[in-house]
Amino acid sequence: MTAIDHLPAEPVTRAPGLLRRLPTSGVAMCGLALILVWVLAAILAPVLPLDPPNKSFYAALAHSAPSAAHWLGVDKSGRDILARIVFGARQVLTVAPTAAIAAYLIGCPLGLLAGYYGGWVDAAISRLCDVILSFPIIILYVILISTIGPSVLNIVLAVVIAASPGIARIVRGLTLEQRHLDYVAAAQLRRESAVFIMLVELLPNCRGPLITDFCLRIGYTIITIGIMGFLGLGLPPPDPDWGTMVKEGTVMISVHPYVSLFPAIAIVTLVLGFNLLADGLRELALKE
Amino acid sequence: GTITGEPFAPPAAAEALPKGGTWRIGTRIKDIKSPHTFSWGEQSNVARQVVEYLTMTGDDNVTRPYLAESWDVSPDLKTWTFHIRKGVKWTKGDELTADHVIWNLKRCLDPAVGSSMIGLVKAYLLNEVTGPDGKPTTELWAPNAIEKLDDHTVRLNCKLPQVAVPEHLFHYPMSILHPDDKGVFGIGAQGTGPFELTEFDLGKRAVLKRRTGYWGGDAAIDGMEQIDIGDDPSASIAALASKQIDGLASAYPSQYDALKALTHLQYYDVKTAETGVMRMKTDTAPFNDARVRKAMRLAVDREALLQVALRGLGSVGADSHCSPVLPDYGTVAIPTRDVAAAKKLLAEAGHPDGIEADLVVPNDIDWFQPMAEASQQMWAEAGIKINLKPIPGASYWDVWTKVPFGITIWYHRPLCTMLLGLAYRTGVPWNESGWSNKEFDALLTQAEGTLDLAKRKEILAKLETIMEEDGPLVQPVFRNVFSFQDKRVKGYTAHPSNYFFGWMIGLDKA
Amino acid sequence: MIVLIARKLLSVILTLLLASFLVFAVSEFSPGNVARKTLGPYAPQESVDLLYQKLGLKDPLVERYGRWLGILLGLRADPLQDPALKLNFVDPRGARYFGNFGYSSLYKAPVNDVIWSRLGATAMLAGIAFAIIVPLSLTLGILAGMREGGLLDRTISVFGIVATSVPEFASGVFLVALFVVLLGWLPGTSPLTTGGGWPVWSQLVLPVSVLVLYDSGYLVRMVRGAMVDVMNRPFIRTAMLKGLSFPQVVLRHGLRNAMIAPFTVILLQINFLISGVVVTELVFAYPGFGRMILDASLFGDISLIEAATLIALCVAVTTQLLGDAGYALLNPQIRLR
Amino acid sequence: MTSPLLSVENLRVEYHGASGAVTAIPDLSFAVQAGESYGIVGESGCGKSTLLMALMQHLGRTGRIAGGRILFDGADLTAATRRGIAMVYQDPNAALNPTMTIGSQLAEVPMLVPGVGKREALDRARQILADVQLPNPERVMARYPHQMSGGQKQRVVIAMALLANPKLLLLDEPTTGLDATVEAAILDLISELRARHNTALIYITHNLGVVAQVCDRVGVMYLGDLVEEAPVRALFATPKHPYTRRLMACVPHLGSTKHSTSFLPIPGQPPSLARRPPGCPFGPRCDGFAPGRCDHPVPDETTEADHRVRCIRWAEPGATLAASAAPLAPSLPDDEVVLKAADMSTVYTFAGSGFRARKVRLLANAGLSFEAHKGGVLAIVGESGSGKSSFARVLSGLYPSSDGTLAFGGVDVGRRDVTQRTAAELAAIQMVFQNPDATLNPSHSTEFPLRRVLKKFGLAKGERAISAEVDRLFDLVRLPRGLRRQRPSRLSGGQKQRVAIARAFAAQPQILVADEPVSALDVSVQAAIVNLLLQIQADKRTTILFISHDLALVHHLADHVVVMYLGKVMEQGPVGRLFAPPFHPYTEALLSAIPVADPDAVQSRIRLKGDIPSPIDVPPGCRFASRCPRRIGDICDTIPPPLRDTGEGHEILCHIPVMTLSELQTKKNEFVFN
Ligand SMILES: Nc1ncnc2c1ncn2[C@@H]1O[C@H](COP(=O)(O)OP(=O)(O)OP(=O)(O)O)[C@@H](O)[C@H]1O
Ligand SMILES: Nc1ncnc2c1ncn2[C@@H]1O[C@H](COP(=O)(O)OP(=O)(O)OP(=O)(O)O)[C@@H](O)[C@H]1O
Ligand SMILES: [Mg+2]
Ligand SMILES: [Mg+2]
Repeated sequence: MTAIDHLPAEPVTRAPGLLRRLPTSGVAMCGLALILVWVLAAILAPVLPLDPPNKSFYAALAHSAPSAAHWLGVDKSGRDILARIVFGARQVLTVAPTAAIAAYLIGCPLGLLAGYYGGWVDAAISRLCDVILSFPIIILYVILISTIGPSVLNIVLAVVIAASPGIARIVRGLTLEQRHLDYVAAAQLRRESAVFIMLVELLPNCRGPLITDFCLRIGYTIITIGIMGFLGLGLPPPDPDWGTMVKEGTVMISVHPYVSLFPAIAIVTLVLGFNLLADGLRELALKE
Repeated sequence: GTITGEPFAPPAAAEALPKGGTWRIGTRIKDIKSPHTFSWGEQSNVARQVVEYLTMTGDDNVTRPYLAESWDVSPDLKTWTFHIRKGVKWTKGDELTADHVIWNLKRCLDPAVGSSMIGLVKAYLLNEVTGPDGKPTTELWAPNAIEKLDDHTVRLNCKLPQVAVPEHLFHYPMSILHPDDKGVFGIGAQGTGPFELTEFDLGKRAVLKRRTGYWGGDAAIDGMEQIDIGDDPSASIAALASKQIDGLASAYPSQYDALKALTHLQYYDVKTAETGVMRMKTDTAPFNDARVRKAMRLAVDREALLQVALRGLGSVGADSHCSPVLPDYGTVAIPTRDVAAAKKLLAEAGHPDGIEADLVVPNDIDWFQPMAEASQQMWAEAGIKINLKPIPGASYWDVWTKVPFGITIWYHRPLCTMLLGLAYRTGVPWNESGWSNKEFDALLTQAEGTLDLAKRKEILAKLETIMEEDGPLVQPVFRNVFSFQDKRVKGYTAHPSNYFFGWMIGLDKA
Repeated sequence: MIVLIARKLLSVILTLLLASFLVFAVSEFSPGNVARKTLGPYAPQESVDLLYQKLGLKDPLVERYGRWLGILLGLRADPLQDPALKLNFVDPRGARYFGNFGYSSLYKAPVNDVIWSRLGATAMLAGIAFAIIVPLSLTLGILAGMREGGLLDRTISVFGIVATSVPEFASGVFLVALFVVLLGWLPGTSPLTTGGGWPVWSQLVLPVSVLVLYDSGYLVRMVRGAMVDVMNRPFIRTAMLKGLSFPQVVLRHGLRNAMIAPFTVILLQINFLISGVVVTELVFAYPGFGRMILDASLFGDISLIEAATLIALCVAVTTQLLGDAGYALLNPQIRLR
Repeated sequence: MTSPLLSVENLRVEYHGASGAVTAIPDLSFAVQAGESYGIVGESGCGKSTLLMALMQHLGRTGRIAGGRILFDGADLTAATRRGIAMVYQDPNAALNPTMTIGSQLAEVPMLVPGVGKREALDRARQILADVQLPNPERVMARYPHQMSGGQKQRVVIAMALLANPKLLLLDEPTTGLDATVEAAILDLISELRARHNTALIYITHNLGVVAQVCDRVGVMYLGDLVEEAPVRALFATPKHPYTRRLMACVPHLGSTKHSTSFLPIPGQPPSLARRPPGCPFGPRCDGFAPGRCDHPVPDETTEADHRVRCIRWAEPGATLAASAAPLAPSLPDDEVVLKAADMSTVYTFAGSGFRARKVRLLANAGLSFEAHKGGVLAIVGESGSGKSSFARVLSGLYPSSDGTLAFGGVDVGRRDVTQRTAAELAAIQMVFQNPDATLNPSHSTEFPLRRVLKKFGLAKGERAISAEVDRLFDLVRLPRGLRRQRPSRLSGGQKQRVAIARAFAAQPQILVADEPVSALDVSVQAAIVNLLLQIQADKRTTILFISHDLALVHHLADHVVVMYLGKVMEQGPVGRLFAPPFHPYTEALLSAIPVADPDAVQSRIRLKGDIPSPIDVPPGCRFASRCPRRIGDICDTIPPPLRDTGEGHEILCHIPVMTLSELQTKKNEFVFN
């Protein structure tokens, strides 16, 4: 061996990780900005100079249109729409991600088990997932929520039931892709437990598509919560729920369009934010 | 009501109405097979165009003769004699007789049929007995309780005095069917009314065509089409906006603004006793303490609730379920909000830190939620923490007599005594709150047996005061029943019970 | 081949069985009592109890499910039609026949009387929407994906992503506000009767638009993604370097490959459509299947829910099978294994 | 000299990516005469494909030609004149449209000429398929790409290129990824077609052997520069640029083994394009680097007619090292047998694909019997699909064997997989996998698997001890310790493979199974890894089971060779005996297919027909019979061949007697290893 063999090897410069490259994607940044606006609004809601969201301003009922006192107007109960939208963001931004995370907590292990073990485990899990995925999703939600009743917990539960099979399917696919890679064999050769291999070796490598899916899923969950609200199965009153607000406003859309317009815009922008972020992430992942 | 029937000739108005056209009205189309067991006004609105009632309570809450041409009552209010109108012809041509009427009355009072008439008349016409299977059931209190005097005269012999018998006979299941139809209604069913049912599509529409030879003179319109517009209030607005329907059977308070803005529509309303009672179960803590109940009442601002829940389209109530529009209403003062007093009462009742409870809100009545939400805010100021539990309207009926605290819709009844007797007398089936007050029961019985209106109003004032002090309700508002019709619809009036009558209507050419 | 079809069929049947049982199980948690709901609020408790018993609601879950299955398959007569029960339940088809979904407690009519006309109405709505969505989103998606990053791509992508971010209920109410209330061009509800002076086609415009907007947004993105993917594959380079013109490359080499991945997704849209239909039907008071399901669920009408989910599942599973078959046909790698 | 067919003058190619512009080719000139075959060699990433794509005027959205010009047939190359150039791509799988039949894809090309109709186009396609020696062109036309093997697909791609009647054919590593036997056939085909059509070729590859066989002139590329250009013989005889020399020192040198020489790998790796050195691009890696001279731009120098070199020190004697190095003092095998396979079989069962629903049994190893000695290198060679990896999986415990024994230290480990083996057994047999990208978990740092191994086998206790041990292992495989915490994605292929080796050695194995550990790597890196393995083996006296399809490499490093075909051992013996006649006909064919990096070498041309058949239904007789060029009759198809011992542990599984084989083969093979 010559001395030259010890020449320090220059590390291959490769694009940094997905999240660090995020700023290079305009689409993702637009999405992130939209989301951040809402997250900030939600966090700061208690300190912002807003009216209490559930307080009725009886005086404002006669002139419910947007005004200096109530920038986005008041609803049919005289409550400040702006305050309700901002406080509604708190609801949405806790329930939707919680539900999505809960769905992941169920879906990921199922998918990992199915993908890793294959055979009858896979068959059983896949069959169960197929069954649930065959349901038209809203019908599933309607049946679930209308029977178990609308509440934060139940909405989370419904999302878990409806969404985790989809997640399981994605994770299963990703696991199948990875399962036969040599690093899994290497882990087996040092006798790692199946749980270790699934969680430590396989799962982290599914994260790319899962991050994208997670964003999309939050967006879709927001829509779902909105639809539930719209169908009258929304989060319990009086705390503001965007879907319910749109629903309440639809009756007077011809005379006081702002009542449902603004919450609808809120839903659209927030969902758009998550969709854009997901799209940007996906583009970035593809560019790798 | 008025005890002796004023003469009443329904077709009189029809003379002046423009002829022809089909009146399309938006409503819900529910099952109509068994009129005697109807549970919903919408059901009766299809049937009532075909089959009719012995009496009719007008939009002024006065009950007048109808198929019964007139009636007499004994001074003790126990013997009611109804004279059936002569010359009323069924669709197939035979004449309406006392036998037909008695068949209908008996059928409605047969426990096997399961009509809600039983609840209404049980006190004065029925006895509770144990059936052959050991289950409690009912039977006529006396063999001659329903008595045929001649072919056109029917007498009711009551166990107890009752002033509201004519009103009861207009209760929507009490329609007079042809016995040949065996209690089943549908296309081709016989009736005495001005229309025939020609098409029926559950959940979609019902089509009625005018029939000739109606005893009151033929209706002005050719027919009517009742169209199911669903539960969604905005859908019906859109339907009206695009003139797919001429009017609504009834409008929701939440629709008012939007409908008011549609200039081709005419607004009709009527003050009623329809209300949502926030009733507390008096055998469940903390509501088993009258002071708590009173505190609940004191903490709400009725005027504000009227504005928020009903956009002002109603009147304030005094927690007695008795509406000033009813003829036997006894005038009492409307309580004003007093948070301090409420807190004090709570403290006396042993809740210095306030109380907490769930309020079950059926979500099919659009104004309950705003009322509940606003009340929640008001209560909160008095240290009463109320959590709202919305549930589907249909499910509410399963728990309406059970939940500790819930909002129940009570439709209009023409007499205060009717209402109080239905819901607040000790032990009656619909006493959803389980409230029991001996003094109240006694006074109510006294009122029911009092013919003189002025005296009755005095008793009712006492009853209302008892309810204000001790009763199970927070009942802050009464709702106006209202509706919108195209301006070309003539002759329409809003009926407190949301009934409508095709023979009243005429249509200007479009 | 026959074995394969048999296995597929068996798995479909298994799916349906499992799903229908799940629905039954979920309904266990339903608050309220169907008997009470059926008889209305003012019926005496005794009659409610009686009906409850007559309906067999107190039997164990599995027993009720078995009974339901037996009735559906025509193996046993629907006990509710027994005149002795005085429920007044009559089905002109008789009490025992294959495909007997039982009696709807909500509509008080045989489910088969209630469900098919609504399904027809919904099929029309969804069918028209589907017939527009598919060519529209294929065209847009391919146009966009053909030149990744171009102006057309960015415009279409923005449309796609915005469209998917607007839920049907939002687009529904705003379309109504605009076209019905403000402009008065279109009817606001779709009862599918011509009594209102609006022809049926005009009543379909808005509901179809709502469905098309939302679903095509999603599909456009899918197709675009697939197209971009294909256009970056080496064989496209081969085709270009052969000397083929760009349109030739897109049409001959890009298109078919780009269709393979979205094909199954397109058919899965049927599922999405059914979901979207619930909201749309509610907004436009459309006398369809979706609104019926909503009503049935809220009422707890288990027979109707079961029938509806079973039908919806059949549609979904059939489209999945079609999807698989079409996928195989499009993709020679599967077809000719 | 007539004007060249293609002349590239001062070509400059840039890529404009998201992270700024990089110059892939700074300034490149060369010319190709009509009918000439021009080879370009160089390490991965040196810009070979970029050059071809620039010639095809297809650099994608980010790439562009920033300077210089390309003349084709005396005129500027444009989209119109580009018609005269056709290209064959590296990966035939990806180059063909999976949803179109071969026929219609081929027919598109003639139809581009106005006036050529579909029928005529199909006729020409059929003809050209026959030209590229595809059997039964009519049926091939109706097939889809997935219904053909890799070699067949590459023939189709070549046919497609030829259909355009090109004057110049560009070939971008057309045989990489194919088996050596298939590669040899393709190379034969290319040479033959060139002779027939008189087409000029530009052939790019990283395999010097291939260049030696098919090219007249060769250019050596490094970092976008052509550092040396010469006629093929001159280049191989007197390489002048240090890079060329080092490159040649990395390929197995004929006639030498690990006992006589060792590889001389190029240190380091090419810098990234963004960090191009100011002077000689190879400067930083060159042992003859002269400060002050080599760090200024280097001009092209013509040393003799036709021989250009871009090195200012080319003429200085001793400026660079010799083309090979002294041996590493490799370990010699003991007599002690550490591993003994006796009649070992591996069966995969799986549900039949497609419409076949019954279970399928696939016999991946059919009765393997051989021994491995302590401290020796046992090589297993064979075409793709011959069951090499299956054996490795059984040995390491990833899959249980189904028959026979696999004795390790006297204990049968074959039937027991990882979950059943003891920790000691697991630790004793460790594995290095083929694909360096898949062998490290991209989510974990490079030290992670090492730490886990140490921990799981209890080889080091406590954070500090583990850390020290990891450092030691990094030193062992000559990786900078600074890479310990890096993610694998920041490592080059060679570095990753070093980590994989470190991981294997962390368990202090007695047997190291190396399943094609270098075949995915560049020659220079490959050389370094092989050296490293031999070095560690010499230190630790580990037994290495080296799985490879590269016979030349095996010849260099193995002590004992096992030749496998379709799951069966066809021939085995000590390396000296195996590479000399008598051979098994299969070994003979493999040998003759090796691309030897020597233009003067003469090899027998024994070419196998078709591809290795599926091991699902094998003939009852000799498994090789269907492709055997020396098949003697029906006996081969029906009767299993006998095992013939030629002494010294050399065994051949063949019906042909050893003597006959020996005679046949010495006569024919003028060139023989050793
Ligand atoms: N589109 C691109 N954008 C930026 N850089 C690129 C692009 N394509 C190639 N490169 C860079 O240009 C250099 C030359 O790449 P090229 O593919 O021509 O090398 P190569 O010699 O063909 O390598 P290999 O043997 O791996 O195929 C590499 O460093 C590569 O990273
Ligand atoms: N997990 C598996 N299931 C079924 N068949 C398999 C499996 N792994 C390998 N095979 C089959 O077993 C045979 C031998 O495969 P193996 O990977 O051992 O060959 P190899 O000599 O390593 O080939 P290569 O050079 O391509 O790596 C092949 O026909 C392959 O298709
Ligand atoms: Mg390349
Ligand atoms: Mg292998």
